[in-house]
Amino acid sequence: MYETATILAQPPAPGGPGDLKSYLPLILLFVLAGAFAVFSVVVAPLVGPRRYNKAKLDGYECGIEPSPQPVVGGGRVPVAYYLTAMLFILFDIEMVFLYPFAVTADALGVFGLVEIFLFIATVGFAYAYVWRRGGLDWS
Amino acid sequence: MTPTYYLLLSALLFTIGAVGVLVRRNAIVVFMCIELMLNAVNLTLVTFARINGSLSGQVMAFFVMVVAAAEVVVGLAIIMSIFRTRRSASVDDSNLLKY
Amino acid sequence: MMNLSEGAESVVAASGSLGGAWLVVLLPAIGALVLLAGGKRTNAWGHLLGCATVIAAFVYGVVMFFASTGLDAGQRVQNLHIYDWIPVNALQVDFGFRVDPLSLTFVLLITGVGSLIHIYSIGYMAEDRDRRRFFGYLNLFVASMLVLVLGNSFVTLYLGWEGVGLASYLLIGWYQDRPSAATAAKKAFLMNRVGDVGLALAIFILFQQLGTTQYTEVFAAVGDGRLSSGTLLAVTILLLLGACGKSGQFPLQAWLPDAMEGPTPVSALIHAATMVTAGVYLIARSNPIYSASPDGRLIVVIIGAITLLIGCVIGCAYDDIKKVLAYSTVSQIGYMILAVGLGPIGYGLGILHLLTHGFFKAGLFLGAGSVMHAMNDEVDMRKFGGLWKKMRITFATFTCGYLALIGFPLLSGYWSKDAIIEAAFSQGGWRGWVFGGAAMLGVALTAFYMTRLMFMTFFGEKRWEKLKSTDGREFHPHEAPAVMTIPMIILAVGSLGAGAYLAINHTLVDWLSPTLGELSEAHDSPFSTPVLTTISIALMVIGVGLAWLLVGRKPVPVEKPERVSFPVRAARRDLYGNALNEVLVARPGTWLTRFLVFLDNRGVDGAVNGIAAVFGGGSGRLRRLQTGFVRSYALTMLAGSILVLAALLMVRFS
Amino acid sequence: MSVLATLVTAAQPVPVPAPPAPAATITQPPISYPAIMPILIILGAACVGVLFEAFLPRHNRIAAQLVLSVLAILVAGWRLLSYADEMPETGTITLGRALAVDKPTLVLWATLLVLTIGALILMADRTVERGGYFVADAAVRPGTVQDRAQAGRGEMQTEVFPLALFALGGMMVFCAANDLLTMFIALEVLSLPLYLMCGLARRRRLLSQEAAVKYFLLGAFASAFFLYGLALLYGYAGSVQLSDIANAAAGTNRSETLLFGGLGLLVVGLLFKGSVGPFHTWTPDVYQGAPTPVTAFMGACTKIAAFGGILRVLSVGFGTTSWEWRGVLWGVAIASMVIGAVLGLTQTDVKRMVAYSSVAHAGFLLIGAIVLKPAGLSATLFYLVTYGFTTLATFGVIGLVRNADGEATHLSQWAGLAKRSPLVAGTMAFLLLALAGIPLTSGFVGKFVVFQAALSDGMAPLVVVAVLASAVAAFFYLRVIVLMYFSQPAEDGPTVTIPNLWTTGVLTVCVLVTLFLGIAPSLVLDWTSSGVFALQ
Repeated sequence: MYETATILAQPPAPGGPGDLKSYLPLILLFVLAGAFAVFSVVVAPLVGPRRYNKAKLDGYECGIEPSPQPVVGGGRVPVAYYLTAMLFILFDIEMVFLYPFAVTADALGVFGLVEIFLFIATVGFAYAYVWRRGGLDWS
Repeated sequence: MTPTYYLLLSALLFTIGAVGVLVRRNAIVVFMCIELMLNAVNLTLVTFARINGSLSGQVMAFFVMVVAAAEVVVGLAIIMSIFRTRRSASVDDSNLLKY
Repeated sequence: MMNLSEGAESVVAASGSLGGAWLVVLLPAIGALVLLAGGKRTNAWGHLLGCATVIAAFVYGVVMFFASTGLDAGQRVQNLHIYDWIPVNALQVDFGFRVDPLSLTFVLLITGVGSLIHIYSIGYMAEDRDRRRFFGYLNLFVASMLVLVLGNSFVTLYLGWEGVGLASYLLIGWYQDRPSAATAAKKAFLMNRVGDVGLALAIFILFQQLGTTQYTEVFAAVGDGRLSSGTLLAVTILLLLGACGKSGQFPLQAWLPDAMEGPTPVSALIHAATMVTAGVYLIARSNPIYSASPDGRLIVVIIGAITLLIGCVIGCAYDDIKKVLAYSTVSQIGYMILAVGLGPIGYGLGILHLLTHGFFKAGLFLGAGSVMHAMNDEVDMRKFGGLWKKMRITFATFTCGYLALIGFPLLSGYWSKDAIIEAAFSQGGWRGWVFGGAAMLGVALTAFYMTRLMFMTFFGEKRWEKLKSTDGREFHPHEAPAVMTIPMIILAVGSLGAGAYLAINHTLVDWLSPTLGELSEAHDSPFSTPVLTTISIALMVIGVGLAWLLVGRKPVPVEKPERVSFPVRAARRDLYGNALNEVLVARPGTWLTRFLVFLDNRGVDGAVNGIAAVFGGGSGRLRRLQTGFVRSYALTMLAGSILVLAALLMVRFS
Repeated sequence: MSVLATLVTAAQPVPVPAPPAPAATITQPPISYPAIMPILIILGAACVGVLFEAFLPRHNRIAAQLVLSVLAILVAGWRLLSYADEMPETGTITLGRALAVDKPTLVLWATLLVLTIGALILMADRTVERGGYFVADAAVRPGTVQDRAQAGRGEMQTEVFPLALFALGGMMVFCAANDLLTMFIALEVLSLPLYLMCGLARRRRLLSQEAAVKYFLLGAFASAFFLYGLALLYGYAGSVQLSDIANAAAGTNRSETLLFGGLGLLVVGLLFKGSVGPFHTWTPDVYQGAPTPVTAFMGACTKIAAFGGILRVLSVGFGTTSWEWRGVLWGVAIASMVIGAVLGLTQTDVKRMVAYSSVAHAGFLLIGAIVLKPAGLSATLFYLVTYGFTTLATFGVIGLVRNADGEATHLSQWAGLAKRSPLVAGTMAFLLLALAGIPLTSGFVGKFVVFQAALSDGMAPLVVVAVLASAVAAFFYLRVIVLMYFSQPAEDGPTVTIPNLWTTGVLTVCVLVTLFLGIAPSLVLDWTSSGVFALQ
């Protein structure tokens, strides 16, 4: 039985054989993962048939079959969609810093306020770039 | 409930992510696996924050999320551009550069 | 850095004209810079500038020489500090020169012979479009070689060492349109790198053990016994490896004959007179180290003895006039290495032979160049013959060099080589017999192949009359212009008289004593000096006679006998019916020759090529691992990470 | 699978301290603005560059961007130099211990600034190719009619300049980062722009895009490792400050599995950036595919930043536990030198060959980095300076050899180059000799000081391997020289484009620095050995 809790709380005993226990799970995990990875990469091309099909290369590998894609243009989903999605993720996630700021706004005082405005201004530069270069035009 | 379980879970998630990078062909899926690794790290950080009794781990998780988002955007841009050229998102198809 | 010395040496700061030693290096360096950076603008006068800088350096060298002779023996080792090259806390490398009798001797040899060969090259390279660049490289070589011999630390020596390697490499590959030249250049670089690694490791060991690479401090520390005998042995062997690479000694000799692909003045200057003797210089310069390690010296002597025999024997087998001379060089340097390996008794003798060899071998090469010049660049001696009437000056000067080389009494080679043989015998016991015997045997073989060369080139039937050169021209041998013959004449005079001048009364050895120590007298020799001299002259005569029997009496076949080296053919024709002679002398000789040629071409080259092939092949296979698939790259990284992690945890917890 | 089950069932509850309530007021950490001014200038200029992109008309952008970036770097350099005089001897640790500005930092920053000016000038060169090295419109699909049309357009994506400045800012923070989180953010700030820049080549866009994808996927993979290492170290020390980790290693009751597991993963992320074998696999592909000035920038500056970071992490964070990890990094250094030297032998593309050379050099640098003594630090910094200049010039020269299809990087196309263009061939030969470490070039002195430092710290076997590896590596440099000088030029061989004065100036300066540091290295050596990392 491996005492995994000892990973966290362990007397600082350097190099006794008892220590072996605590790192064994981690090692085993890595070895297992490595072995699995090597196995998959090495064996897959050997035993598996090499048949690419749309389903295998599809983005999410679930749900309905994507409709046929036109040769020109952005395919099933227009590029504009990806662009908008990417911009949304970016600006949306940047705002995550506003939460901790809001929680401690009082404690941080004026300096915190200045800092957060600087941060918003930086995001604003990016916004200006996206806007001027047509990233927000849906066409 | 002990935090150790969270650590083990995050280690598992990290490993699954790492293995996924190796075994999946679709660039988007490979990329999602990397995101999985980053989020596994977030779980580790938050757990250690709990164990250590300090908030800094949670703040670090915020940073990791933001960086991951930036990475998503850059990565998607690159993958999209090569997908539009090659009509294929398989990472195995881009191997002109070798030896 | 001054007056740090102790032990046997006393070193003073350079002053007076010796303080200007940097000028000697600077002049050719500037020449090289102007010629190589100046481009076509300098075409018109580039060769003149090239000569002028070297001659000026020679003149200043002579001034320094006389300034030095005017000093007391204790004042002759001078240190010239130029600047701190690499000054970091624990590591101080000064860039400076050490002006002492040994380095001055080399300065005179390099700039003196160098000047003559520069002048000769004006004529020899007259038709080459890139003559200016040629002189640029030659100047670069002279400057690097001077740094090599003047440097006051092993690192400075290494600087010059790489510099001459580079120049030699550029010049061997001079005729770019010949694939063989490029191959030869590559081979030279490759084999030299092997030696350089040895030298570099030796320097690192010295630094690690002593914290310095300055000669003064290293030698003082060695004198104080601060190195264990094991370390000393390692250093001596590694230095010897460096020397073997640069000087074409066994087992790294194979590049030197190939290096003859370069223009003949290059062969004369770099691959006969100066650069290839750098190995001898290195060992002589490191004499305090070698003196402290008898085992190290024994290895040096063994290498020298093996090389001198190999060189002689293979020299008998080639028909290419430059290759024969090249193997002769290998063999003569073997003598020098043998001499410096003998310890205090031989350092000075090695340098003496180096100097006399510098004269006569440079002269021989220039003569060969003159012959080639006359014969549309033909090198196959089978196509020569009877040339002495057509080119009398060349013949005369060549003969002087030839006689000096085989040790004809009272000429240069006689003085230096006999002294080495005597010193080798005086080792006593089996060593004396083996090494002395090898050196003796070398005398006979040298006489044989050089006489063969003389007969095939200058005497006998005029075989070239019926032949055409490979480019379809007829041969019209003619004497070279004065700009070429005058250097040959000067070198011939040197071949005749230099030995006597330097050897009688021990002039050179005494002059070198502040650096190399007093020459200890030979003792313990099984023969007295007159007996030895007689034996060696007798052997020389036998060698000459044998060559006359085998080559001189009969016409030489123009075509090389098929798939059989020359001695076999000679044996069949000339020794026909003399079964005993064949079995006892010719056969074994043939086998030996063949075997050594084989070893040289396959064995040593094979080893070098083999190493290259292993790396190349390994590289070619490993290259395939870079499949171009991102996933396999990620796998490599993951595997690497797991290894690193496992190793870290293993180290910690095991 | 039973092992995992064991892991889960065996876990015992541990007492968990409740998180303390947040402090009522948070005091603002003192900020030494003079110390961080260079970074602020560079990143600020990058933001302004983004605004330039937004508001300036297209034809004005390149000039404006170039002037802005170079000006910003010059001002940053000026602030840096003036701060160097007033900096306390032990350095300044500022921004709540996030950044350490000390002597090594200043050396690295100054080198990065100078090299980036050079790289920016190479990027802006539009004489070697109409429109420059970069694509006019990255959104156009390669191989289409529009793509062929844009190939002839005299425009480029000027976003490369702000991107380069962001990357430079990231590199500067990376070298100075005193805690792992700052280091991680800096790592991403320097990497993300580089991923994008790799995909912007004007010619051979498929290769360029492929390089970007590979670099991105592998880079992200490596930063995930770095991050997991960070998390484990946070668990170990309760902090990601380098000095806290060092202190924790001296006495904590946490398992050392966390420490060494964390260190291992962290180091993997760092070694990836420094392209140390066996984490080098991206290097040849990306170096080959990226636009050559970007390769020059990456090759010179990323290496400097990565090793700056490695040096600081190892000596400040893990100096106390060096006994345990040093042997492992020995192995890595040997692997890197051997991989670089051996694989470089059979390369047929000049850019790939230099990439393998950089792998071998990374091994040499790692030797210096694990010495952990002032001698090792100064030697490694010196090596970085010399390597940066030589590499920048090497890629600069490679970018000049072109034929109708763009750059002619295949080795066979370099045959007989000396006949066509003696100057370029001579320069290239000199640079290759410097990379090989032949005396009178900076490469020799760099190797020499690193090896000496390693020897003085008892790493003689490693030095022997290194000397042998550099002897092997000398052959592939030699191969190129042989090709250039001793081969007949091909009939339809490439021509050497005459670059504009600025590019010529950059190449000249780099070559002169390479020569100068070989003859008189003392100036820079004095500078690199003038101080050590600030510890706090």
